[in-house]
Amino acid sequence: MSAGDTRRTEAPFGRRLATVDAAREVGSYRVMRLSDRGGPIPRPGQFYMLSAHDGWAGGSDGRPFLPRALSYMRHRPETDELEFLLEVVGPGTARLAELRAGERVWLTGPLGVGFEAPADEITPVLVGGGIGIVPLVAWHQQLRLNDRDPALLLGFRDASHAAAARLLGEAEMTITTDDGSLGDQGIVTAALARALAQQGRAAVYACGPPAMLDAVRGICARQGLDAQLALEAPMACGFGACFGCVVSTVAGYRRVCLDGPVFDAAVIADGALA
Amino acid sequence: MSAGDTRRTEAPFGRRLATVDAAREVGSYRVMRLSDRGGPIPRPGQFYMLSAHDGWAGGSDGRPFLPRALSYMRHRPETDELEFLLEVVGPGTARLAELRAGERVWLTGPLGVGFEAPADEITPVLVGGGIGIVPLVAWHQQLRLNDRDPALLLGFRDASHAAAARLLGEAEMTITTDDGSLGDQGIVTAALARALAQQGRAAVYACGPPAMLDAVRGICARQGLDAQLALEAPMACGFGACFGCVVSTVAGYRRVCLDGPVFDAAVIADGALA
Amino acid sequence: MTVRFGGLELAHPIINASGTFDAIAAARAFGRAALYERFPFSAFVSKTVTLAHREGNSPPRLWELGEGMINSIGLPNRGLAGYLERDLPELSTLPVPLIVNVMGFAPDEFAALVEAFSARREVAAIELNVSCPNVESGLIVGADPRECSVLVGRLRTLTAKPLIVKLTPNAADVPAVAQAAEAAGADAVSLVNTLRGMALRPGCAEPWLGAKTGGVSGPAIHAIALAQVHEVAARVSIPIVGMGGVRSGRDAHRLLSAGATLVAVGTESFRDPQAGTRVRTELAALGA
Amino acid sequence: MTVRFGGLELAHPIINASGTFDAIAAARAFGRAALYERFPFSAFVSKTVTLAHREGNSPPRLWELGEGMINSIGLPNRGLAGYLERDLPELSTLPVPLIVNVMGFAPDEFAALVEAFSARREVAAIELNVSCPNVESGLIVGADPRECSVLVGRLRTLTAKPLIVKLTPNAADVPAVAQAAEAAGADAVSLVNTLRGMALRPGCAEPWLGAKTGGVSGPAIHAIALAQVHEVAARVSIPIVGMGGVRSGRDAHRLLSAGATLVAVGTESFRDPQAGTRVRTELAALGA
Ligand SMILES: Cc1cc2nc3c(=O)[nH]c(=O)nc-3n(C[C@H](O)[C@H](O)[C@H](O)COP(=O)(O)OP(=O)(O)OC[C@H]3O[C@@H](n4cnc5c(N)ncnc54)[C@H](O)[C@@H]3O)c2cc1C
Ligand SMILES: Cc1cc2nc3c(=O)[nH]c(=O)nc-3n(C[C@H](O)[C@H](O)[C@H](O)COP(=O)(O)OP(=O)(O)OC[C@H]3O[C@@H](n4cnc5c(N)ncnc54)[C@H](O)[C@@H]3O)c2cc1C
Ligand SMILES: Cc1cc2nc3c(=O)[nH]c(=O)nc-3n(C[C@H](O)[C@H](O)[C@H](O)COP(=O)(O)O)c2cc1C
Ligand SMILES: Cc1cc2nc3c(=O)[nH]c(=O)nc-3n(C[C@H](O)[C@H](O)[C@H](O)COP(=O)(O)O)c2cc1C
Ligand code: FES
Ligand code: FES
Repeated sequence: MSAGDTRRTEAPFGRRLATVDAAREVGSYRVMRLSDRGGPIPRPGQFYMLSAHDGWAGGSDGRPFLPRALSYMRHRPETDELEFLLEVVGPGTARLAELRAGERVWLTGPLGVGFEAPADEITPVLVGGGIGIVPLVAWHQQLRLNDRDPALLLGFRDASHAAAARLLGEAEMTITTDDGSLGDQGIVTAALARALAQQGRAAVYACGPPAMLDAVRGICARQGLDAQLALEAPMACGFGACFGCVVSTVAGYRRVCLDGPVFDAAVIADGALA
Repeated sequence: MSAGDTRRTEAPFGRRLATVDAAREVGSYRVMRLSDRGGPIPRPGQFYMLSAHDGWAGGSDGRPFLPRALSYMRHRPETDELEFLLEVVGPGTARLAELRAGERVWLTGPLGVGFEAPADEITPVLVGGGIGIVPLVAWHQQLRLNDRDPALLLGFRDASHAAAARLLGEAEMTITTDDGSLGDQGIVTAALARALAQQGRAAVYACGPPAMLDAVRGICARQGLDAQLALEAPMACGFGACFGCVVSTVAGYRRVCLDGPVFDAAVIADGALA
Repeated sequence: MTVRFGGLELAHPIINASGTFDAIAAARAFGRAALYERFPFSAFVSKTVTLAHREGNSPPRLWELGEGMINSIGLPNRGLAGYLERDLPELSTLPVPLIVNVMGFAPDEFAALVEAFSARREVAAIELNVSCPNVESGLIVGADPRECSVLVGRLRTLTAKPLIVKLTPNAADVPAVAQAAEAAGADAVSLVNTLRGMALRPGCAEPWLGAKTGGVSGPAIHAIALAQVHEVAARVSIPIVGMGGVRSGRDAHRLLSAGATLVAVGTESFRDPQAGTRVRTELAALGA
Repeated sequence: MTVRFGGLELAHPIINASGTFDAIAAARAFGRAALYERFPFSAFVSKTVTLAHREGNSPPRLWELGEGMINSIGLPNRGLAGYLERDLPELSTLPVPLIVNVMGFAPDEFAALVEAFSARREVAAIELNVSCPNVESGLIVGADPRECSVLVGRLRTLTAKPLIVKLTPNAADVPAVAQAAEAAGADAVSLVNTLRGMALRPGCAEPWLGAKTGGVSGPAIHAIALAQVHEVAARVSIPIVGMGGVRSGRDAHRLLSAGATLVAVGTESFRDPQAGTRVRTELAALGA
């Protein structure tokens, strides 16, 4: 499960301060742009650990205390800028979403192992659910830079969340929403099954809620397709120190932050994405 | 040691939200004006427990956690406004000093027992050291309203701190500074000894650092004068619940927040103000 | 939200932790009428009463933590005689049942306290603070199942009133002590008392607190309290008063979920004198 | 800042707490060169090694607190054989001495681990994690002076390497256990391990952690650690590794003032991978 150079950029050792350049709403999410002066170029699928420099405490139950894992959505090498997309679910994401231009965050990363590109003859199919769109934005951009033509399937709760799809620009894509308020009504894995039926050889790249990933895994296993899943797990450290973020694989527990977050679907143990 | 009605206004039960109306620097201190709508009229020498509604955590060592005791400096019954004077010495006062108009604080009070007026023929002599000026501002105002003519002796570290003396308006006063940068160089208790020598019958009201209060106590004891001292002690609750704020008196430990903060100098045990 | 607890019928499950609310002092600070009208607790637990009068430890007695505090108050109280004469008459006017918390430095002291309070109608229940050493054996009663069993067994014969044993968290096996208390006839256990902690004078090697060490309370100990309540609940069938770092209805709900019948609010009352009422309201809003 | 500790000469007093820094993982994440060049600790303590391979507890393994966390990692490791084959060669390239932390579920397991590591030149010292029950007696070794004494006495005969006994704070009388360890031949003690704690699934009565209960670490336990270090220092003359909630040089300074010779940084490394270096720098700035 060792990661080639194309899948992991090593992080500078330690945490560093980065400044919020801008932040704005996109539908139900928030985009935060950081200036990471001198920071390295991350690989799509990698993530960073973030905490606010000030006021990282005092929310619900006194939290947050630990830094929070966020996939990067876009990196601009010209300006050393990193873009993140936030869904507020608790005190950590709430505090990060509150930050305004000029405020500072502690940043460690890029961390983990990103996506691996498919062989030339294979079509990359990107499947995102909700906030799981984030690493796919980076991956989509990279694939396009490499003249690949990925298919895009994105599922959201509703139109307000689906607004995030515009972060992928003019790309052609299939959108589903649970309530049908935008695109097709239904779940994105149903759309995936339909799309794969019409597709030649495909490799699937998915990020989203566990149940969605489990469905992707099932579909791809049945069709004998490679799939890479970007997993989430509660993390304390993000760099392999705590053994807290494990996922069950066919080889035993593996640290999502070190051996993932991107895993081959085939190595994930049954029931691990419950 | 029970307090007559003129020395204690009971607090509304519980804490309430008050809004910062304005805040400004006065020399090295900060004045904070709160709107305490519907709040009762406090007695000079009483204090309030305050904490910021937001961000009351995360300073040095993760503090503040408990509310902070502050004497009130002025109360305006027309507008229900309370004025406090802050000296920043740690995370609690730092956070309070950071608050801007419109922000909110939790307020409990007025608490404790205030000053007792002297008999008509006795001249009140008010002696303040540094931030200890605060309850004396309220007391001075009240005495003047009652057509008394208190003497005022105020000691400060330097001119920048002595700027707080202007909070007493046009009143005549003696100012001392440790470094002589304003008023007489020296300590305020030396000025007190001089003033008492020229005074008829006097009652002394003092607030300031322990060593100063101890000196006031000694001077008054030697001259057989009544003295009331407004003490400070680290407090957790401010309403007699924790027994944390005790001072040693001739009758044993007494709670500064409940039986004080104003005590007759004669009841304070030797060495208690060390 | 009525709760039955050891023979008492309480209006709701929120009481105060011993030593963190002084109803007599609060009546002076806030006025008796206002306090009684909106009394935050469904029963009132007194600060620990000892046989002899105690002044308590020398100050400083408090140290603040990021999420809690350390205290070395040292159980100041008027002693049994003074309590009966001065405190009890006033506390008997409270609108809720009175639970008297007692501590002895030897079994005979405990016995004298329990006998005295057993004879008083004003007292609804007796809580035993066993976080102290038995001066005869040198062992902390609440950390040793045998010590605890012997003590509770003896006190049980002296009173028909509900006996609540307040356990200390500074023990290797708290459930074993709880079981011993139950077997010896305790009607309930309460936990946790404070955890032993310490602070140093800033920038210096000397202890800050007058008594050198003290007890940690507040949210910092909540997860530890939750574990102990959960473990004790699995091993005893008598009711449990859960406490330790409760600042919200959610925290109270956790302790109830872990097996407590009542929840005591301690340190949070210092931050919010009506914390008991707020916790109860928030708890009700959680549908519990 | 050079420190002598149980026969070792260390460049400064800051080491890592076992299980809170994985040098092999960190080399992958940050690059080996950068890590080794600015290695934050003056000695490296491995995560606990057991005789058999362990997968660790089922997830979730983490719960966040306002000032700390609860973990139920469950000592995943390759087991002795795997450690010797895979981990030790890599850890022996570290720029600092290696302290191996071991745990056995029975005295024989401890003995096998200590013998094996005693034979390895790469190992500078052995730390004994005694926060676990002896499956033969059912008692927690680190909570019982006799258990601890017997175990350490036996292991002492097996190695000339420094033996550090890591004490658990979940004990009634930690100094007594420390004294027993010293008398049985320990070269040092380290404390504190985590305090037993628990979390519930939000809005529900089920335990959150896969292992139900876990261990509390971080600033929430610092005042408790300080008290225990202070109490142990008064009773033993062997050096102490102090740990528990250290997030700054000031916290480290406190533990040193209370009697520690070394200070270990644990949970704070999760928030700041170079916390060890920061703590050391801040400590130096305090003139200690
Ligand atoms: C590799 C990776 C990449 C990610 N990328 C993104 C991204 O790009 N954008 C994004 O918005 N999110 C991303 N996430 C998720 C994000 O890290 C979490 O949403 C965030 O950590 C939640 O923190 P919080 O304080 O807001 O919420 P929390 O309150 O921590 O809640 C999150 C969940 O944790 C549980 N929980 C509740 N209380 C606690 C507690 N005290 N301790 C532990 N768990 C608790 C509950 O299940 C809750 O639903 C990513 C996660 C990983 C691992
Ligand atoms: C009745 C009364 C009236 C007062 N009136 C005023 C007023 O009008 N204006 C005003 O500015 N101040 C007033 N004070 C003082 C004010 O309450 C304190 O300065 C304030 O509580 C300090 O809090 P802090 O967090 O800023 O400082 P802290 O860091 O709490 O430091 C204050 C002092 O406490 C000690 N200390 C340090 N760390 C800790 C800790 N962790 N736990 C406990 N103690 C610690 C140290 O000796 C330190 O110098 C009054 C106090 C009382 C009791
Ligand atoms: C200032 C203070 C005084 C206390 N006094 C007593 C006491 O007299 N008797 C007792 O049994 N417990 C006493 N306790 C312990 C509390 O009753 C309670 O067990 C502990 O504080 C944990 O609850 P909390 O975290 O909600 O405060 C005291 C606690 C504090 C903070
Ligand atoms: C995630 C995690 C894993 C740990 N693993 C071990 C371990 O394997 N062996 C051990 O002796 N202690 C272990 N500990 C305990 C720490 O070494 C340390 O004693 C404790 O965390 C207190 O220090 P801290 O508050 O600085 O984290 C672990 C602690 C944490 C938080
Ligand atoms: S988050 Fe700590 S090991 Fe993965
Ligand atoms: S501050 Fe709690 S009794 Fe005075």
